[in-house]
Amino acid sequence: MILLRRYAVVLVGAVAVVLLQVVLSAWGATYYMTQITMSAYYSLVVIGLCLLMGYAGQVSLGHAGFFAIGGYTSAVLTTFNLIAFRGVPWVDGCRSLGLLVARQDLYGANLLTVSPLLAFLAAILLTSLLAFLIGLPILRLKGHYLAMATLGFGLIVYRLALGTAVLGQADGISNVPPLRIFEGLEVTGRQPFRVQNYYIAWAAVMAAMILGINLVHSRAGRALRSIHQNEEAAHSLGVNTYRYKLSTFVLSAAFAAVGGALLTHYNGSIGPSEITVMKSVRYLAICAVGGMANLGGALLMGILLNFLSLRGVFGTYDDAVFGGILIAVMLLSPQGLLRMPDWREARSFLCRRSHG
Amino acid sequence: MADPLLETRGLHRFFGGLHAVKDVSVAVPRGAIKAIIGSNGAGKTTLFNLIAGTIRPQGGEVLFAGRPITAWKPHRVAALGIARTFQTTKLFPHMTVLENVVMGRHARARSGFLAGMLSLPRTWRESRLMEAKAREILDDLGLDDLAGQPASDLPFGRQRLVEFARALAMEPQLLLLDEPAAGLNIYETQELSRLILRIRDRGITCLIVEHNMPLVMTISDEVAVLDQGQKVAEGPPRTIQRDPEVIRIYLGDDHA
Amino acid sequence: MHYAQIVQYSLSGITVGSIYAIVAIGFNIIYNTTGIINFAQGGFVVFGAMTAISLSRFVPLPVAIVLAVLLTTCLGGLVELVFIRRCRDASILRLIVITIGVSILLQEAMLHIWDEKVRSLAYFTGTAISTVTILGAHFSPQVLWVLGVSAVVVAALAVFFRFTLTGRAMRACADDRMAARLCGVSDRRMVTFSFMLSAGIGALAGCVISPVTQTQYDMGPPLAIKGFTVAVLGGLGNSTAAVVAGLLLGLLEAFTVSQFQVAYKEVVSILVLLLVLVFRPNGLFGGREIGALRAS
Amino acid sequence: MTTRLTMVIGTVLLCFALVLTGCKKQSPQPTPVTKEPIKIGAIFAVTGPASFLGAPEMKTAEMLVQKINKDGGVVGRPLLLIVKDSGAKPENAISFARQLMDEDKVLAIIGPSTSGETMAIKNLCQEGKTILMSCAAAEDIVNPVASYVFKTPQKDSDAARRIFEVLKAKGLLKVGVIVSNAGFGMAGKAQLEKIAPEYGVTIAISEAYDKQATDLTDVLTKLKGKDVQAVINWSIVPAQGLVAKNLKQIRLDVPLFQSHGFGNIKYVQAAGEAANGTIFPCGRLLVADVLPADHPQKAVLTSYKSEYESLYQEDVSTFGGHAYDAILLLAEAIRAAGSADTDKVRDALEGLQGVVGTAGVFNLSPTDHNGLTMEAFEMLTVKDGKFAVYKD
Repeated sequence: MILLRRYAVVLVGAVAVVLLQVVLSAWGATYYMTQITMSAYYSLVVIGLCLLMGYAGQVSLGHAGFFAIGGYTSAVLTTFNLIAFRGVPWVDGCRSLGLLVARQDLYGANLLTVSPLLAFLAAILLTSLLAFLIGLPILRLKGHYLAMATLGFGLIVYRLALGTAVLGQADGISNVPPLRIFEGLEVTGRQPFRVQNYYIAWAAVMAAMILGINLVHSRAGRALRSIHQNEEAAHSLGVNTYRYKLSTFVLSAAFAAVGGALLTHYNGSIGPSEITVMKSVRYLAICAVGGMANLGGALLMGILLNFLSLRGVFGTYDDAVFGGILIAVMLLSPQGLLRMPDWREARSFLCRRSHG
Repeated sequence: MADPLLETRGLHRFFGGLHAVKDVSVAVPRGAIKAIIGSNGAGKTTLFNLIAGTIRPQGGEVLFAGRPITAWKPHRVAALGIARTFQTTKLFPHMTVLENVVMGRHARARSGFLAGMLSLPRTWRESRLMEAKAREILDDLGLDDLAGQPASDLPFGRQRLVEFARALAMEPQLLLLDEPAAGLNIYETQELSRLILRIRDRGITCLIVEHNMPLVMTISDEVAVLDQGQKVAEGPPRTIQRDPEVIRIYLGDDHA
Repeated sequence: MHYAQIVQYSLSGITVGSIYAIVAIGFNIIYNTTGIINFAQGGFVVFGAMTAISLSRFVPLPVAIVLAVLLTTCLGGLVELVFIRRCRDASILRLIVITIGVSILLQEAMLHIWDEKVRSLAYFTGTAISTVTILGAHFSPQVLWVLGVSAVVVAALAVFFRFTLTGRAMRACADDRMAARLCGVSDRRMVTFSFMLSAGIGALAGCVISPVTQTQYDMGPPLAIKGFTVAVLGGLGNSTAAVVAGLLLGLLEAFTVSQFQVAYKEVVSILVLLLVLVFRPNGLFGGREIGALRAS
Repeated sequence: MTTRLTMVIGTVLLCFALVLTGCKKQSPQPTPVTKEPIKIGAIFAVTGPASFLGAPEMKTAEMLVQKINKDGGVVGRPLLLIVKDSGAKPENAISFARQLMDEDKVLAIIGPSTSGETMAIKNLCQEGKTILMSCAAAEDIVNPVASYVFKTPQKDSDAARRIFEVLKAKGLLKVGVIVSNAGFGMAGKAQLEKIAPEYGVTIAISEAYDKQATDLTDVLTKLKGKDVQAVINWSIVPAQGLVAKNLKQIRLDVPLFQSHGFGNIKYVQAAGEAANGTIFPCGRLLVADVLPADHPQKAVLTSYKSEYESLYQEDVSTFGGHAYDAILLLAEAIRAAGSADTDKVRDALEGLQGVVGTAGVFNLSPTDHNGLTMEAFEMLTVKDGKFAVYKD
């Protein structure tokens, strides 16, 4: 029973996902899945952020940065052409090991690049490593200072992406190949793979959800909540507050990286617009609208709001509507649109003054 | 007194210009109840924070069972078996009483971040054990009926007890009590003194900062007096009560 | 580097720095009385400039600016009454989210009131091509205006907070709301007032910098970020420090440009900020204890 | 528990219902013409950092489509324009492109406004066999040639060549290049650096400033330090006004050359007196009135200019012209193909010759999907706040 209750969100989610697929297919409107899939990848970031902000209580205005690092790493590795290095022993060695793959692009040019799967793993590892290195110093900061530091991190990533030639500067990186998990199952936006990718994306999201839920209900999760509710007390009980914050930070970054890398393969490209402050703000805001310490809410909002703006439902008023929703929720129902049982958590987060 | 459990040697701490703790050396014998008294701003709580590692001393050292723990981070100090309560109770307001006490078991449990995420079987076993132990302690303090309640809903006296329970859950060797009687009525205070004695009898050493003289004098085996950050007297309650210096501090010069 | 060039870089650094500084001042006023970082500050700046530009078609420049400042002041008050007042004693995070929401709304509103096109206010003295020359280096007279206005604003604020009753009351709220309330200070009114004040100053800033920077509906957030950076760099809540930090950052960026690709200008400046945060968590001029209290 | 479940399910379903209806409402109603309309998608950066491109493009596109429909549409069928605002975000452009291709089944997509977005959806359209008429300038949009991808703005390389010609004539052989770090600027930078040697021009320094820059004295100081004989600024962003001003303010008294991205009188106004003397290559739209009456483009340009300005009460800009040309070419191709069959239209596009647009005279071919030559450019300059043809 407890288990059922604990994983209810996931179960309901899974059911809803399948239902939706059936309905859409029956309706012949499978094209909606394109945007749902994209939103799913974005909500991976939100889930991670939800753990970081809602449970560990640490603000981050820089998560688009991690999303982008994941995406860009995967993109660079899978598009950087090593064909010139053919014959160089280590290159051929890697190739024979299957670390490098050769392919042809649409215009018949021959490419020799890192295999997408490897690139994907590299992306996650690199992002986690960077998150660790960044978090090491800045997680000692609190409140606005932490917000500024994370914001700054995001800005730096943005500037580097805009300034560095290998990262495509303003145009970003396109022609990113699909990510083949195994024969017949690949992350790509091509139409025939639509339903398949819909499920791949959701599999990733659900996995993240389950990991998150487990964490929240584990000893570590309790420790996180305690840090959030009274750091000094938690510390005095032997909770290594700093270490827990750091772990959560890295975890959420890793989630973001997964989302970023997968979406990049799905879209076949990534650009600097993924790293703008506005993106980070969006993630944070969606998390707040979902009710902070509420994975289910975060997920639902992540899917919904991203889906709406990806559909361009609000046309030129997209940002305006977004801002409106944001403020409305914050003012009228601070604990998020859907009140989950742990709404006390949410309220505690939103209504307690963090000062003093 | 042979090998004190806790000992501070010449601790110093300034805040801006203010010399909050000045060259304070106190020793807490094993299994004893030691009280630290002194007027407001005498530096009692600062001393506590220096011991617990919440703030770093600018001079002097802290020894626990003969081993230097000066300026250790609180969680390491806690891991050694030093538990503390706070002047203003610091429960986790949005956790149940049980959860609060379970938090007390944190330092005694292992399973880490990844294990938790993957929710490995051993984490389950462990959390069951943590919970059992917590319930045990709640029963012992007669709080079992509150287990399910959110801590923030409890009356003040109860909250303090829960904080005690949480501290005891750590199975500490040394218990630091910061003004445990503050804000308690006379009955609660008596209950408290009985509780502290019981804890002591279980072999848990207690270091208490307290204003409430009667309480201190009845329960403590040794008393140290701080004034303006300095130790001015130390000894058994009887002698302290007669110490002119102490009387001057408490009642003013004309009584000396 | 030729010395005239060094001077030239310094001047351009000062130009940019003074812009950062005057924006940062707005942050500090609100932060002082409420502990809120108002991310909509940039919006106020742009709104002020836009209004002034539109008005300056009908009335002489000074009048237009005064009107713009007044209008924006009202806007600031309105924002506080409608959005902030409802969530007093909310967590930092919620406040961040709300002010960000406000800034988004402001920006979109401006996009639809005015349009996406770039405008700019007439130079206060001289024209786009008139320059002042110092030590063989040249810069626009408008820079002097920006510096002058920042200086005057800082001075005025210092006087205001130290010697006027309202100012004292606001400081009281900053230190301890409860106590202030007990002393009969209506902290609500103080908060509203601080928003109006910073909005007004923001508008003034917008007008003064408009000839230099030009004004477009979406330049609010970048300005706000820079302002925030500078405010943090100087130590939140300290306007004088903000001005100094602003100029420092400006100079830093200018000389970064002299050595590195312009593209990485901000990378360097932000890196420096992060380092400062790590080693002096309360900013260059923030006292440790106070900072610690504020931050936690 | 159960209540929670039902609630969540409820919310999800409700939201999606809302969305679906929302989307249905979204797609504009077809104009009441008996014949079923030809759907044309458009992705413009109407808001966001490139709004100064997208906004006029959208306005122009809507205006032109209305006009065409009023005149009875193309091959007897009205055009139906479905506009999406990408906010200059490639990821949105991708999403919209898929939408337009998969559900709206459009014949062609006009836009996107920026090269980054275009490159992001180039392959998409190629694979999805949907014609893409990009309004972005970057050369690599049509090189390598993707059979379904076209672009209407003039070639960067031609603009560069025009500038270098003048430089060479004036004997200014040591130049400093600054560009905005937006797609347009970076593409231009590449071209300038590539072509400069052909004209014996040395680029002493080339820098990219932020597209939202608010002051450029620092980078210009850097140029001054290299004592360049001329400054080339290549960008479409408002900062171009700043370049002109700051140049004068730090007394870097060398001629300023701008790119064809300067084609918006607003920038001149923003720069005030400082703009005077700026030299830049541009389509003839901005000098339509002063063109000789017998000039082939005269008619098109004046009509577009007057219609746009009377309809929207704002100055026409060359960017809107790119959208105008895109739709014009498409309409011509459909007429030529005599049907709205994608492949027929595509082939017709490649066959179009001598189509007079706002950017110039288009001569498309299977190898040239842009179809403009250096002739498309006129060297313009700014005389007391107005555009004028440059003569030396």
